[in-house]
Amino acid sequence: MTDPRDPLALLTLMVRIRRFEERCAGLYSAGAIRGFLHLCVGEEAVAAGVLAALGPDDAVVSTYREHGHALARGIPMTALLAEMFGRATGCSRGRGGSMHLFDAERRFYGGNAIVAGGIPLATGLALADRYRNRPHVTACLFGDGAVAEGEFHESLNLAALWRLPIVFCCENNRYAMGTSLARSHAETDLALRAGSYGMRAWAVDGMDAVAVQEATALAVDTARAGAGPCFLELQTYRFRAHSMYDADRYRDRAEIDAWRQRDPIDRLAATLVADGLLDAGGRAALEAAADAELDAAVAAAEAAPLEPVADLTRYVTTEAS
Amino acid sequence: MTDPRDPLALLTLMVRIRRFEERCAGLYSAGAIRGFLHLCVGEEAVAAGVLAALGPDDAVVSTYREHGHALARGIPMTALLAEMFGRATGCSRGRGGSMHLFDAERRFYGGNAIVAGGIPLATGLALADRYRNRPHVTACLFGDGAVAEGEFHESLNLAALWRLPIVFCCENNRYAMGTSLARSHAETDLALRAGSYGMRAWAVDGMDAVAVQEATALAVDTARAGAGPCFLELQTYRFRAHSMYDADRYRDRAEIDAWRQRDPIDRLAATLVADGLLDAGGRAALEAAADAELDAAVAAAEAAPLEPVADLTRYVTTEAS
Amino acid sequence: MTITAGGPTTRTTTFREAFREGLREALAADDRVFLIGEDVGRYGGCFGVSQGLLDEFGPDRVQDTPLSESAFVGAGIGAALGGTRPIVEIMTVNFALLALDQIVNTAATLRHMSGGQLGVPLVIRIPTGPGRQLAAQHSHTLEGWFAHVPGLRVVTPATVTDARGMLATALADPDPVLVFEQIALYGASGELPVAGGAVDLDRAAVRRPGRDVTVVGYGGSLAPALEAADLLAAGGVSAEVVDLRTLRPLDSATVLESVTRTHRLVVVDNAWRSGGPMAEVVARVAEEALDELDAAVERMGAAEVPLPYPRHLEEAALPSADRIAAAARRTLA
Amino acid sequence: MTITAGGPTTRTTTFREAFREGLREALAADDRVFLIGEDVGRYGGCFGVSQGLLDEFGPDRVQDTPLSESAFVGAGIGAALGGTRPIVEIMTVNFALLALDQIVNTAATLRHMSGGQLGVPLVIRIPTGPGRQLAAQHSHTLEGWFAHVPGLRVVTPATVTDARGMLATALADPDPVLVFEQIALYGASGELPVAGGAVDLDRAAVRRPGRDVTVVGYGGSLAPALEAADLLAAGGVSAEVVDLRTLRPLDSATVLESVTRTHRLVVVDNAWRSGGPMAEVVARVAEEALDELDAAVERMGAAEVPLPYPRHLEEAALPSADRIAAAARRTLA
Ligand SMILES: Cc1ncc(C[n+]2csc(CCOP(=O)(O)OP(=O)(O)O)c2C)c(N)n1
Ligand SMILES: Cc1ncc(C[n+]2csc(CCOP(=O)(O)OP(=O)(O)O)c2C)c(N)n1
Ligand SMILES: [Mg+2]
Ligand SMILES: [Mg+2]
Repeated sequence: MTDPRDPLALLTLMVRIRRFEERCAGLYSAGAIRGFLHLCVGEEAVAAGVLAALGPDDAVVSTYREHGHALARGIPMTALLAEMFGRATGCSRGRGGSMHLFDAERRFYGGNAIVAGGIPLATGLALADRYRNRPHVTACLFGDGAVAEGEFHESLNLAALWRLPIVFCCENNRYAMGTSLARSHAETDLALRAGSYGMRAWAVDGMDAVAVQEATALAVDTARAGAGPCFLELQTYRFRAHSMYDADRYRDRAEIDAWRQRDPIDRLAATLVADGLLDAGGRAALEAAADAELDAAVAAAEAAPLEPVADLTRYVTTEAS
Repeated sequence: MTDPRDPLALLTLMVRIRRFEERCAGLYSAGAIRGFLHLCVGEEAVAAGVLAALGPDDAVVSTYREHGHALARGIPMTALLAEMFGRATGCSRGRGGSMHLFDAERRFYGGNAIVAGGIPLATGLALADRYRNRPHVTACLFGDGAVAEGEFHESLNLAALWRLPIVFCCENNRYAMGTSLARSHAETDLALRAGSYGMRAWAVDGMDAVAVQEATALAVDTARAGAGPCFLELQTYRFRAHSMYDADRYRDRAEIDAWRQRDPIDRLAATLVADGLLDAGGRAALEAAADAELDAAVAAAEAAPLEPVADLTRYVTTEAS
Repeated sequence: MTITAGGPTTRTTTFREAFREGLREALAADDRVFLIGEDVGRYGGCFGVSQGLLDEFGPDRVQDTPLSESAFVGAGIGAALGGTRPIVEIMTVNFALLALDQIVNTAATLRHMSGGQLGVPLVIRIPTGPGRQLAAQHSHTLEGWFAHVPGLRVVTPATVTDARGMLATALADPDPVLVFEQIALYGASGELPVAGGAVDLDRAAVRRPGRDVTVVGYGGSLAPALEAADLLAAGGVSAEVVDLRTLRPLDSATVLESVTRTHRLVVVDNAWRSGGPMAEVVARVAEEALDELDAAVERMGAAEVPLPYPRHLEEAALPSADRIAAAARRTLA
Repeated sequence: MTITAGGPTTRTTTFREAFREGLREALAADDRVFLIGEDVGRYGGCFGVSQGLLDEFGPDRVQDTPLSESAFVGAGIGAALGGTRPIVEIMTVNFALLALDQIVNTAATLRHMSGGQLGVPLVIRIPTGPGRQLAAQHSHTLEGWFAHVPGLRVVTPATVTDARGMLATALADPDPVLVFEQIALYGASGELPVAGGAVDLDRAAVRRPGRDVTVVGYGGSLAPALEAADLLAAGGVSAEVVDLRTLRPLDSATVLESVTRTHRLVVVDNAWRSGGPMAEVVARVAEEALDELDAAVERMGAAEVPLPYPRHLEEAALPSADRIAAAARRTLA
């Protein structure tokens, strides 16, 4: 969607995601957003870079930590916030909430709260595209924790066996809730494990949006060309807790600080400034624009109606027309 | 159980297994055995070799193709046949049938008709031994088809992560029912895949009982020493169809014939003859002994009583005593 | 074959053939339709149902899968979202337990979670049921579980006509449909209308009208229920036999209507008695037609035991025509 | 805290603390007992139940697992066979769907398939239920499914006393026991007897005696049932409230006995109405005490919809004290 040579667009997107997530945290504390809320602060380069490498007809399957993906896919902030406020104008009509953002038009297939649960689904979307001879690719995003699930393994084998046009994008933020990579996986080189299915698999600096975009573009091209699936291990870190419930007792302060030094927004902004593509006030301006967009979106979402209780049992099966 | 330097014992066992399986086929056609029946003709070297490398306190978890394993573990033919006849004297009191042979005394934990379903269970047996500081090892047998199941993957990771004393013994007979290895697995080097969990994994000629025993002994020693699990890919072939229902339309005659040239019994017998450990009539004598044992076992099993219908709902939960 | 003046109107066929004809017709009618599952192709289906279809339609339309129930069922869900019409076979209902996450957490919820944007027009065929001495890991009757889940449709063909016709109707449904095929019936025969085609999935069917007692069955329990009705007729009792056909949404109206006439109810399935699908049928009657009942309800199901292997015990564990007839007589005592 | 002459006999505690005390006591009492599951250790349990236990008992006794529900539940089964007494936590019932193969095909069948040789003394703790706006993949109520399966015991603590005491009893059981913990209750408080300990698991409990109508609930539906009884009392109706406590084996005798006195029955749970666990309760009454009923049975459950996220819709989807009271009044109309 983003021009491959437009790092400023990547930065803009990352800033929007960051501000969005921080606003959500506040809205959650204020009780406006409820249920579980998982933020992707620190991981913006993955969202921005992966999604920038896709075309509008490609498909996206995500997780419960998907606000960044949804924004990067172009879903308006209002639709996302209205969803989290449970409003009828939400991108899932308010039925889904934070973990279940959908947009059929944009081929954004959720928002899945079962770890690894979206991976078989994504494999099927790719199967349908191949079956119908459509030149689309599916990007399937999931975390490092998902790599321990059987559904991951079964799906990778199936996708590789059938040479499906899919790119598996593992957001390796080194923790599954409170369980670190080394306490979840006997072999922590996740790309190596995916490689054992005979697919191209490599690790990427997930704190570098440009690198993520380039790697994803290569993987997408490979998949689109019919050479089978690819696996990207996008090495990143979440700066905040797992969810708003999490007291984050399991990570060292020092580790968090070290990763914060690699903040993907700071890094890209610095590069752009060095390259003369961003001036001194440039980042602040992007933030201000994002905040203004957010203010308007929050106001619109707050003003939006709830679904009537009489409609409670709608959207379960197709309604007779 | 068998002395490591006793190939004659391996041969004797393989002959007993072969004759047993062939008798079962006849009994099935005659309607005396019912349900599903899966024979291991051609795969005797795996049963004989793996089980010979275990001690009496080690544990065994098997599949629905487990007659050979059960015999090699020392369960008497009568108990097995009575089980398949549904008799009260069967090794599972007649409740299980061919797919569910059990012997708690011999730590033979079945007999599981869910492909890969025994693998988590075996992992847990190993966990219990480790937890209780007992120097036992669990041998977990399963087929090449099971390697596609999520339960396989989850269990291997868990076992490797926790360095459990378990040996994963994959009977790679190149087919899962009618689906060949290459149509099931993107990467057909199964040891390579297991190796991606950071455990020792290698392929073994599964038509050579001595080689199987030696490899298993090494793997068991490794696991017992606390160096974590091992994975053995035991390359073998089933000479008969998947089950008695199977018309075997999916394999080439030539392929079957080529593997029959490597018959594990013929091979070991030839070696023993060459080494002067078996004389010309030796094999026939073993077969005659097996047949005599079988005749007696069939007769005893046929004479055994059925469980009374009044006991139908027993053995579901513990009975109050 | 039944011959009438205008030529044969029915022909005799097995359930296996009827299911296969349904598949063949579906594959021929719509190129978005494909069949995937373990051994559905080269092997011809574990129970021979899809024999020949690979040769006829080729490997893109009839695709073998690895042993990966969760992945290939989930792939069916995704492929349905992607505009195709997959038919997924899970070889036996016990293995469906490995795919329940995908069926319950994903297929059944996507339409709702997306606020109606997405639909999953997927058909899952699941061979099921006891009766072949396959013991405790291959004989479950779990269609009642699926019938509990909003977002799914659950159908249970018990006649060759339904075996032949339900697939087309299921494929026309924009939501996931699970078709439970009785393993023990595959070899059984019945009369199939020559002019067979799609059948409705919305209504239960009165398979045998009667006055004195209503016997409700479906799938594997219809045949013994009908047999019981014969036994009862010999004794002068007129039993009405209702075949539920679809467990979700359940057509309780047909049952209630029957009970309103007979005032006596016997329900029969092969599921374990406690918490089986017939509990729901009884509950609906107790809610909606309690006053119509002139006798305690009789409920028959499998004994509360993982099914044992030996024939005498498996038979004893399952409802039989004799025992159904006896239960019906108790309601009249 | 309730103070009486001889000192306090009860103290106020949350369900979370009560469950934790049960765990602590179990770990302290028997070194064969250990706790495994996702984030039960370092994180302290997704809902904070096992907070502090890792520090107290060390990593062998309180062991985090990877995200591998099938493997670690299966490992629990194997470890139970191997002479230990594992407590396995599945973080939420929806994820239990990933482990159903192990629970249903293995844990529930091993004793039978082995002809009584083997037993699986395993306890599985499963946080469950709606009420926290967790939407369609985190709010299921599926204990009824497990209650259908011979070989399993299913318990559903609805009071802090049961939350505290059921684990010890479950661990003493030589067969697999599933303990369903209501997520929505973790933060709620109740009065715990100071002299608490193991509780019986065999009998339902009359939580409030009454004369006019029997209201049956359990787990998450007990509190609204009791609240409804208050509302009813204010209107002069005396409701008896029965807490099932154990769904398998179901103590229907206590329900039948109550109905025999009140002649009116309201059943309530948070499961989808069709095919939920209360269908079984109603069916048993229709079989065994039909003549005792003076009014149609009233059954309340969740609306037939994957639970929606927004609070107003989630609340509308679930039984409330108001609606339960109204249903009770209908039986008396
Ligand atoms: C099947 C399943 N098991 C457990 C959970 C509970 N849970 C939610 S998120 C999570 C951690 C997942 O970690 P990872 O895949 O690394 O993604 P991250 O949250 O780090 O983005 C867990 C255990 C779940 N949602 N689904
Ligand atoms: C989970 C599951 N899926 C499908 C089946 C049906 N099935 C029984 S055996 C078998 C093939 C297994 O192949 P493999 O693991 O290679 O073992 P083999 O039969 O070759 O010894 C299949 C598909 C099953 N029993 N369990
Ligand atoms: Mg992570
Ligand atoms: Mg094989």
